[in-house]
Amino acid sequence: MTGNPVLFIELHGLFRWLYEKLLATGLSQTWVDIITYTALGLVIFALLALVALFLVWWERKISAHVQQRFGPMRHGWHGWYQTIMDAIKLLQKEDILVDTRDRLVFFWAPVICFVAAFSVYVVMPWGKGLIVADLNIGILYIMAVTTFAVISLLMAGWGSNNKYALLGGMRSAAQMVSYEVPLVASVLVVVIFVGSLSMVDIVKAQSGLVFNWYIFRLPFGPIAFLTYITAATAEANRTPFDIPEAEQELVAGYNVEYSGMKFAMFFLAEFVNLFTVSAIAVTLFLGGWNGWGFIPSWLWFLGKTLVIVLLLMLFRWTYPRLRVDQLMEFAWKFLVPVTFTNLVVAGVFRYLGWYW
Amino acid sequence: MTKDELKDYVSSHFDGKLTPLDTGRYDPMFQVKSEDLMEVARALKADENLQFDYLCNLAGVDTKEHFEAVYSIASISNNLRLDFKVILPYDKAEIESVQEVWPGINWYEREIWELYGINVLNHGNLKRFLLPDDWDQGHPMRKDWDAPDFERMPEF
Amino acid sequence: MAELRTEEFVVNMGPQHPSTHGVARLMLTMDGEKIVKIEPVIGYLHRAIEKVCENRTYAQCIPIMDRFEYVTAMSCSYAFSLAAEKLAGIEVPERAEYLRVIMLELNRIASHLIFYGVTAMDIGAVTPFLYGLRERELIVDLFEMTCGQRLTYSYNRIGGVSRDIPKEFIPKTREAIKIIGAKLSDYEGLLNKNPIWLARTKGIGVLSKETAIAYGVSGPVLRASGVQYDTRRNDPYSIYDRFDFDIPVRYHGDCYDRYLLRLDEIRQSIRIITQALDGLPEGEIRAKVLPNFKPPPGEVYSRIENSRGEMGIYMLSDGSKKPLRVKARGSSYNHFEALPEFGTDMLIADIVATFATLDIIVPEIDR
Amino acid sequence: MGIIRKVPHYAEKIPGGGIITTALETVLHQAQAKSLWYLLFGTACCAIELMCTGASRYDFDRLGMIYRATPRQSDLIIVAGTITKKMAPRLRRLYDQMAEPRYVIAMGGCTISGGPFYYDSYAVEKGIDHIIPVDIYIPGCPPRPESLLEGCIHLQEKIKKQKLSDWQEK
Repeated sequence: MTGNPVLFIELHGLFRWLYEKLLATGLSQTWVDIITYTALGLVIFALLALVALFLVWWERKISAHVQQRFGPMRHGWHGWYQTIMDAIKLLQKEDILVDTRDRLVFFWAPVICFVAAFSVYVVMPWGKGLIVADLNIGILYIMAVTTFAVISLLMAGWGSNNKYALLGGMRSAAQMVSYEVPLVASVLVVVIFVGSLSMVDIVKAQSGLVFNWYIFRLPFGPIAFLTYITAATAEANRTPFDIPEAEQELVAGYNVEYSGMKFAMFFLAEFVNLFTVSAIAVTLFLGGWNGWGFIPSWLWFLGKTLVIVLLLMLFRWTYPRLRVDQLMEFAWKFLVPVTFTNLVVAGVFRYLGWYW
Repeated sequence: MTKDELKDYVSSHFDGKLTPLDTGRYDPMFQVKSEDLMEVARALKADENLQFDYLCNLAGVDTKEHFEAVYSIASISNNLRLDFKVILPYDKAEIESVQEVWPGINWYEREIWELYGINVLNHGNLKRFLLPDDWDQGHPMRKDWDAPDFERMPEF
Repeated sequence: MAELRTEEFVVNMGPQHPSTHGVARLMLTMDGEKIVKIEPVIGYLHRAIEKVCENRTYAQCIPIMDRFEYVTAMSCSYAFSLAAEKLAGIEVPERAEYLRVIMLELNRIASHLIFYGVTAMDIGAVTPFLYGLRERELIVDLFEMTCGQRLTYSYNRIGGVSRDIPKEFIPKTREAIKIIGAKLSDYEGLLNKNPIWLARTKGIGVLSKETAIAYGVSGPVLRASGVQYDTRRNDPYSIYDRFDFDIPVRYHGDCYDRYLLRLDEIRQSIRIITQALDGLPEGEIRAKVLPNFKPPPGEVYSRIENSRGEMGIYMLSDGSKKPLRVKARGSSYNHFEALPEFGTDMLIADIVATFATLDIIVPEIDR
Repeated sequence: MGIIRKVPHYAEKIPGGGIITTALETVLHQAQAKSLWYLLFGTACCAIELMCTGASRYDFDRLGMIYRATPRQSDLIIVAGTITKKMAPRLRRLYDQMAEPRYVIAMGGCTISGGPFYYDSYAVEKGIDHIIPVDIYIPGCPPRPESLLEGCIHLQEKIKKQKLSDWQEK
């Protein structure tokens, strides 16, 4: 095998070696592309399913330890295969179709939510060279795709023919739309400094010393990071912004009527969104896969993302929930002005060259 | 003012409408005729050194001979407590609603109507709320009430 | 612009809802998120406790009365035995009075800890629910040590208490109230100055003094609206006049004050318990009461202050061994009745917060 | 019914299908037993004990049981507390709304036979097994959290011993 062992730890060497094997079989270029992209899609899907299952278990364990209880213990060491059991059980549940006129809306809502959550990972750089397709409009593509979730929540809210779901759906639309604006504004601050939308360029711009990470690019980085994290918790529907499925008020918000696999899709999509949001935070502000020492680059990326996921999980188990109008007020009256001034000042400083 | 002073003051003042009874074991107990209940209630609340503005409880009672509606009231400012009852014969079990004196009595009156059948005049919404909506076995708290599946505790 | 034709729709915060503490039901007529009309519906837990008590002897009524309000079960059986003692004029020995006060105050702390947990959970913070119940387990161990049950204790008897406390009760109680006193600062640190908590509770669900008194609201809800009225002080019973404790009162009458007031009350209860433990005399724990206890004919309305407000028992006896009429008055009955008065033109999230801070419990309403 | 539940009928027809069904049976029932999501339903005193069992000292989550707010997503309903005549039709509707492999635990004396309110009460249902089919009865008034946990473990044993064929007539 060509290439030194370190490359294999880097994994992208492995993929390139497989790609050369595939080319050697002499298929035409279009077939080779089709096979590679389906294979990469399957790998990403399997990887994300694993990550989502892990995150569900991890959230139950973290919430248990925050609340001084044990969390799943009986099924495997510390209940490691608890979420697998949940998944298999959800497979067996009766598939309840609500008697609503727009049955298609009810049926397709979880599918769109699922697809929207997974399609973000086309441009996500897992490590050096480990990216499905390095589009030059990387971050723009992500922002576009994440807004699909709004449609799916609205469809779920309307299709369930249930007053609580309708309220949940309306709330989620209002919340996601109004938090999209500060999210994009804080992302643009980084794009100004990088000069390109492609995710790989963003990570490359942060290589080298730790101080090249955009979180340390005073004074814009920290502000942008904080506003990004706040807006991201709202995008991922997590407390203190989880009003769409606020258990105490709306019973279960938009997924009131969903049971079995439909509910599993929403549940998995929610945790994949959580992972997406923290992965973007890592790529933009914490220097993606850059890291020192012999640890492979994809391990750096996973480690940093899990730290951000831990942060978001701790949010959920400490903060109470905001009310709908306070949430809107916070977005439009506080976040949007802050992010826009930060953006404009960053642009002026970038133009005048006063940054280090 | 102590309990005895309160007893003398009340029995002397409201021109004899509240006749004291001796069945009260702790707080002074009076009896009021049902027709001047409304006037007594207003007077008790308006009287400046009594000011019974707080309603503790309204209990419907079925003493096998007649109904009774026992009002327990208190005064927040003067720390006083007083009970008075209205005796209602079985055939004419009607009582005036004293909602405009103590608004909190709305549900209590509704309850004695539902469980005892004591009719409360100009009450507003005398609707069923404690028993199931399709309840058709009369007023269950009466002593003479019975139902097919209603089992009494055997004497041992 | 054409007049937007909006239509109000009725939402059932129905008998089965995560934040209605059991089976209370609110029919909310809502215009979008804003609540236009509230129509409470009760009766889903009407177990006819009063009819059951009419066919039981006085001693048999005590376990039934415990189920009347099971979060502070100690205060219900106490209110019943107090009423019976007033009827028959029984003199309760000193030690029994002290034991009763200790148990009542411990039960008040346990109930306020449940309040703290459930209110925080209803406003979105799930973790304080677990912390509140963790501290409550300390107190439940103490009850289990003396009465053998975790929730419905049947500890009081007419004329005194049923069992004496074991040896290790006093040191364990001191340790428990020391831990709870220390943990209170954690609770306050977690929520009191949290901006989201302030935004969700300050100025929400304001209950004015006049409506509170008019609707017979009592207990911490009344004291949070600025009326310093506590049955332990204003209509003293048992030996509460021997202990010095103050009655916390706040003046805004909103959810935040009702929440703060209950934490202050936990501190006052701790003060009472320490004084009661220091002054606990020796002696027997029950007055001589014949097994078939027949009080002389008469009626009484005795009322005590439990954690939710004023709990009163109207008892009428005709000299036989069974009470002729027992009417149990719970404070949640008036709170739930007053809710439509100050609960309209609010958002659904506020009605959940207000409902939680009123600390309404369904058996007190439905009996 | 879930797609996966049609598989056993076809598997039995092909030769050697029995092994597949027994293997499938154990996997399906193990999964059902190990992740029972219970509905947040409590009417009276047993609800407080249910809360304490869910809290930190006797944790339900150890058995993989988390509470769900809607009947659609829960497959176990722990009827905790007295069911009155007015609440009975609501309980029946809640049970009907739950998705199919569903189980019922009757917790407390009131749900078994009316408990302390059996005599002299005109409004209490005497036990709930004529309203919904009950799997596990837990006596006690209220039962201790340990006995509730033991009831849940018994339910898990019962689910594991189930046969695929007897799903149909439930």
